[in-house]
Amino acid sequence: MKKQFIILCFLFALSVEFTFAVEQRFPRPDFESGYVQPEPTSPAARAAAWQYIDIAVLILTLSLSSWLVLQRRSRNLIFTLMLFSLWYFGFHRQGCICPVGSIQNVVAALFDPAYAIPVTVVVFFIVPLIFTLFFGRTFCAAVCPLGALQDAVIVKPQKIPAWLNQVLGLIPYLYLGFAILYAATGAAFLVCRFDPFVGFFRFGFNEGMFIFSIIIILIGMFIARPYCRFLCPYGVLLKWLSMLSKKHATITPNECIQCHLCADSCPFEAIQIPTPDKYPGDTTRTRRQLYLLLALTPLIVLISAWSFSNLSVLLSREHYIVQLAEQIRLEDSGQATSITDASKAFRGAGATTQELYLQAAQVQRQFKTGSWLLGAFIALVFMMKLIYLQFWRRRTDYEPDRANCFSCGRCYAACPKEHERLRELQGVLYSEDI
Amino acid sequence: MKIFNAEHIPAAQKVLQRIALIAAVFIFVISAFFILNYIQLKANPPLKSPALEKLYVQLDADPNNAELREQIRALDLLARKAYFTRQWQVNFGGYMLLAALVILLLAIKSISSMTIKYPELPKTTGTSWEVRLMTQKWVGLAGIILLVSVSALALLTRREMKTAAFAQPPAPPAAVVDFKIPEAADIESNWPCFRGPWGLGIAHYDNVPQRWDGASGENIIWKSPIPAPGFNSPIYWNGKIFTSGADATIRKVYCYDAQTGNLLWQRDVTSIPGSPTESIKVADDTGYAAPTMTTDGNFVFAIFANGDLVCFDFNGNTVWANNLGAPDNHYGHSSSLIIHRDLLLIQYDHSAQAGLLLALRANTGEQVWEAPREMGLSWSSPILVNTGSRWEVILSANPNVISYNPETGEELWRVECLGGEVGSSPVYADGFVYAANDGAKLAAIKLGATPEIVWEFNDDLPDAASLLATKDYVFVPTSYGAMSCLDAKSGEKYWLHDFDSGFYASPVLVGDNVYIMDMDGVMQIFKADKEFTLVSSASLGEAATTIPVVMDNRLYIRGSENLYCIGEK
Amino acid sequence: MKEADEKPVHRRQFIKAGLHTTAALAIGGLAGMALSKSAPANLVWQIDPDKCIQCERCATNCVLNPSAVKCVHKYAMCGYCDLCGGYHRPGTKNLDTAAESQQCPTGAINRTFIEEPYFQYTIDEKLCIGCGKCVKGCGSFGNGSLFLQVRHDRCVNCNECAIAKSCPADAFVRVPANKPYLFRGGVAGAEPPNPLSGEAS
Amino acid sequence: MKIQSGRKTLATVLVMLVIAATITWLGYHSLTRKPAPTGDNPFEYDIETYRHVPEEMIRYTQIRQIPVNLDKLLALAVAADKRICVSGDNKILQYDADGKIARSFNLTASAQCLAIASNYRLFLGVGNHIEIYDTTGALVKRWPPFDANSFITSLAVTHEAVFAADAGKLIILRYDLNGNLLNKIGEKDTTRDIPGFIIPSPYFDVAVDPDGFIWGANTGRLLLENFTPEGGPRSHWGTSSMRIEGFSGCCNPSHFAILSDGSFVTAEKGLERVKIYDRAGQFIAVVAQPSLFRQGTAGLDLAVDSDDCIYVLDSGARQVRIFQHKNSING
Repeated sequence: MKKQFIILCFLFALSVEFTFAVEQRFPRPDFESGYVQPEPTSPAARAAAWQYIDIAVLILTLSLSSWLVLQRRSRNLIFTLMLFSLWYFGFHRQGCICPVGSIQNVVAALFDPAYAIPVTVVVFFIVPLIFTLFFGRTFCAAVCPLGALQDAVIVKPQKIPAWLNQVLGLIPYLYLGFAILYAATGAAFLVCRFDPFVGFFRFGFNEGMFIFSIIIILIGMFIARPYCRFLCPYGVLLKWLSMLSKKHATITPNECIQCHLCADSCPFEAIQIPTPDKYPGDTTRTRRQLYLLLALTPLIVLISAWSFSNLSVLLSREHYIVQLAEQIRLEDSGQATSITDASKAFRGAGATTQELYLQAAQVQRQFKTGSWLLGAFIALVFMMKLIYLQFWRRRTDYEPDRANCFSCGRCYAACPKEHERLRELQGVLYSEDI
Repeated sequence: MKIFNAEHIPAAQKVLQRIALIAAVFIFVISAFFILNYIQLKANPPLKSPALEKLYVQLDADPNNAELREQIRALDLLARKAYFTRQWQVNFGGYMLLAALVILLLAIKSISSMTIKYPELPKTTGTSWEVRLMTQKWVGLAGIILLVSVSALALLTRREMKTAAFAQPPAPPAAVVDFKIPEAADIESNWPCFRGPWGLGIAHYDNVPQRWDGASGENIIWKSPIPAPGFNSPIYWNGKIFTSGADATIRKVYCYDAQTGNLLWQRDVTSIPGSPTESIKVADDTGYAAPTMTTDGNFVFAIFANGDLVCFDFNGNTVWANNLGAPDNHYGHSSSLIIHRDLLLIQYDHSAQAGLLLALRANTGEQVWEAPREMGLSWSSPILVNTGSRWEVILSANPNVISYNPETGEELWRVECLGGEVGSSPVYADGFVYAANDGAKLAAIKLGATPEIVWEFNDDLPDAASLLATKDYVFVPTSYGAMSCLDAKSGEKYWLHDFDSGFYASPVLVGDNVYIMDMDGVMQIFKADKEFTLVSSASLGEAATTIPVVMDNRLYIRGSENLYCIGEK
Repeated sequence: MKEADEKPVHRRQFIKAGLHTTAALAIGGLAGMALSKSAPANLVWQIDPDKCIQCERCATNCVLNPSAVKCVHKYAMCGYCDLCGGYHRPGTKNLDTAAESQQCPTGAINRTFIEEPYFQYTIDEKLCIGCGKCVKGCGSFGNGSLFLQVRHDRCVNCNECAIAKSCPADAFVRVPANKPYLFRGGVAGAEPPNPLSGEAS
Repeated sequence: MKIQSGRKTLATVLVMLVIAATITWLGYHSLTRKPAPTGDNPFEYDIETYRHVPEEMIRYTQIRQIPVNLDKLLALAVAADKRICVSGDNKILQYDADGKIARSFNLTASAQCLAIASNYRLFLGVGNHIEIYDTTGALVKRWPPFDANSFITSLAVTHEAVFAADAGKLIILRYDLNGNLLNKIGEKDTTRDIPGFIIPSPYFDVAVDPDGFIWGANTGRLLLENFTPEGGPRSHWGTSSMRIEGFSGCCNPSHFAILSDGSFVTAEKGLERVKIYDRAGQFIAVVAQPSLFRQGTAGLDLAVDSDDCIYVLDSGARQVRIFQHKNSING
């Protein structure tokens, strides 16, 4: 069982010394020519020290990125840092471990009593969240290798309708829900499996993923950062935290003069334009809608949870144990068309079918609970989004949408006030130079 | 970023466009190459060449064909070369592709950065208000689509869901749910343990035959072989008879149908956690399955000489099992089990000075309490006594008779009166506990605030058999065949009769008669009276040292080989 | 709604500060819970040889090409046989190093003469693709001194190992990075308890 | 205007339905797929052709099997009265001729091999030494080990001597019945043209033929070698081949026994098969083909009874299989 692998690993760690003693073949040939038996080579795994360097680089790049976004306000430097991250976390570290995937490790650690999580992975998960809580999504701006790769291939970003942007923006919630369900039950790490960019980092693809990756890259040339906006499950957490962040990137360095010049500068459509002075809708109607939505929420959540829970058995088929148990059951009932290696290995190992079925039932029970929660979560996301859209907030300035802004700094240049600031800065420099 | 002067821009752009074009073509070519390569690899993987395999088959048929060998070598080399070349091509091509992509991107980016962008009014269509309304609509629609799809999917896959589901593990609490503490009436209408209800040797039926003959078959309704040996007596509950058998290597529990004598199930008691791997040494006349089983109507319990304790349900499913630790007992463990409410009580005087009385939860096997007993080894069995005010579980051992509260294990009283190797179990009748063993004495203990010995008897004392006590009399069997009848209250000896054969089994009161099996398998039946009157001597036809199960017009007796059902036909 | 914007600004800020603190606490809690279950060392993938059935997926399912899984020779268990179940093609007549006598599809095993009658077999990892054919042959006929192992100079330690996911025997385990290899004492069922083992190491 | 907006709504509903149906369809197909069967392995270690044995070669038929309730079966012996002894799990199990357990007793360590003398005493090879038990399971004697590194893998007992195959020292030891070492057999000796035993895996069998000569399995050379009791080399036979007439792999036969007419029964590991060779080492017939055993079963210990029935210890299926010649059943 995959779930037990960590426990196993400790057992092995304990037993290595012991088993070494019984590894001598029987009986040892007595060489007369003075031949000495070589030891098998065992190239070491990456040294532990490198993990700390990774952590240091992560914190350093995050700090630098935050500074560049909030203080230095230089798109070119952000882009440069982004290229560095793309090289380091992407091509050099070959994409593992990345904060996006680390969600699953954390979830597995929380739900599977047998799963131990390396400290590095916890740090990789937590640190970008903390930075986002204080500075906005500066992680997305210049640290995340997946974002960097997409950012680098933007050629001619096209606008998509704002409503579509919002609807597609709900997909990450679904993805996150499924990723957590599958990680918590020990079935799979979906986010890693369907990571479209990691294949580029290590020059290794399977056929399906290669096509998916190419499609995402091609789309990414015209619709900026499609993965970040419409898929990334880590982005969900970052969105929430970014909305609450202490500081956040601003379009203008000081004040907004409502010149409209920045409105189209964001390829991610994350600039919010000012609202009319007066609430344009029918207040009573809006309020009625709000009450209706609030009243409907429990019902919708229940229906959705019920529907998803009814799929739990089928969802559980991704789990190794359920797959094996199904195959064994087919074979035992004479319905199997062929025998798989897995069933052969299972029968060779000598565990009883009964035990396997019980384990499978156990997994399916976990999936049942998980699917209820997943269904409820997804319905809740939609309902909360609808409820949120009922609220009207007046805005006088052009502001980045904190949830969806990647702090990439592209809008700085569109702001006349920024140009003013730069000129002043240069002026100071000039005067100092002179 | 001012790389070019304004007048150079068109020319530079042209160059960049060319570069971009070349890079694009290059990418296209490499990609096409990759795809072709992939298709080719899929079609015929170089390391699995059918031609080569054919040659190998030929070579196996004609191993000395030098030409064939040369062919194989050439082909093999070719295949491996192809494989590694492909590998190199893929890796190298990958880098080339990446480099071309970078160039293409750089070129395109430079071109676009050179196009001077003048500020323009935003094209953003619609006010944020309209966008909001649209978004509301589409989020709502998307949600509905999703909900409808998932619900439809859930309905469509209902059958698949059912067939793909695995049965939930049979929850062990199910046993707890069904678990029912036996009523006194149930216990008295069955024969749940050693010497019948509460272990007192008093039958609650009196309509059983007084004569039978195993040889002629008279009054034998059925007989059924018991494969494994054991000196334990059968027990009975609702039409099922249970008994156990064991030798040095196997341990078995049998369940028979009381109606027909069919063996309903037999279970091997193996793989008990903690069970000793080496077999225990026991005396031949004690054996490996001396303790009588017990039941509470929910489960049956059996203990064996090596300390294996097992609980089955009535269908033979193991409910729980464990090993109490191999007893250090030179004859072999022989104390029988008894149930008080939901507690299984085990007299486990498993080594000198280190005895225990254990109470385990009947349905789970978890220990509820234990009372240490710094006694000598003993072979007697506990009895349960309702004194009118409380329940007591009373145990005999060297040198004490001790009573415990069966709920808590608290010691209630003790009387020192025994000695040596105590194999005879205590009995109770009408406020008196009687305990005896060969080499010590028979003591009549009157219960009360401080139980005390009222009278003693020292003539012919029991060894393995136990006493039988009624309101009026105490019957004292011995292993050499002497049977005494004493007055229960005064100890006055009414009579002494010498039977031909000795008694290891204990007597049972059936109506006005005492039934006791002698060592030859003959049931001696005599009146429970001040005068000795032999009613009958009924022979089983094989040796037996067990206690009969007395039910409605039925006696169930375990002989050395067979289980007998005796009744008026 | 419309009313919202008429509310005093500081109230919204207060709520936001509260939520901010809550989020910070949540992150801290999550980190604490995860860290309480953290492993002392980093973990890497490895194959449990007792489970491995040499199904070839190691050769084809690794994200790397060639695979990070290679055959490793535990010389101490080797019989140094002239006829090697791992090296020679089943049924081969001549015990030599000719192509037609070898079974390794890439010719990654080297056979060298030590002394009469012993031969040493070494794995050329540059050529080994981790198909496990020799491991199976050695396990069937020999002492089982060949193992498929994840080589950590190549493995990129994917979070979800593609081979582990497709391993039919569920033989992939995560082991501490400081003890990243798993060998076993003998072929399951083939090796009786060995009294000589003590003085061997 | 109104009609238009009605059309638009209808179109929207239709589009929605199509999308919903598509999602449902996709979901249905991805969730209800059966686990894919395994593709074939391009790197299969393929010895299937050798595992197949033509039916006409199989001259024996299994007449009985006795399940053995031990985890690890190690050795087997049959006495003159056909009682069967099996060793494993630190135990000796004795079965009577009907296959019922007659007795069992425990040992301090598992016996690697066992032999039954004509007086029914049990000779056990336990680690580096020999132990002798009487029929009740009482230890009669424990002989001192020849060498601390000795490892006794096989025993043969005659009326005057005990032969022990020592895989640790690569020799056969000849003892008298009192445990005195008489001589060593098969030690590497170039002057007498004895190449020495090569034992790559822990199987090294010894047997005595009807003429009183000693046979040892030189598994590393895939040979059966013959010696006089005094250690003089006599002859040898055996060919290395996966084909049915040879010994497969690097170290076979793992076990052998000698029938009353002096022909040989051999057992192999890797290709689990039991075969008969005549006195000269000519392949005669197959007793048990590989398909009978679980793949990977090693250590098929052999024994022969007074009627030349062949007993095979199947450690994979945990049973003793008893084979009889087809002719003798018919006749």
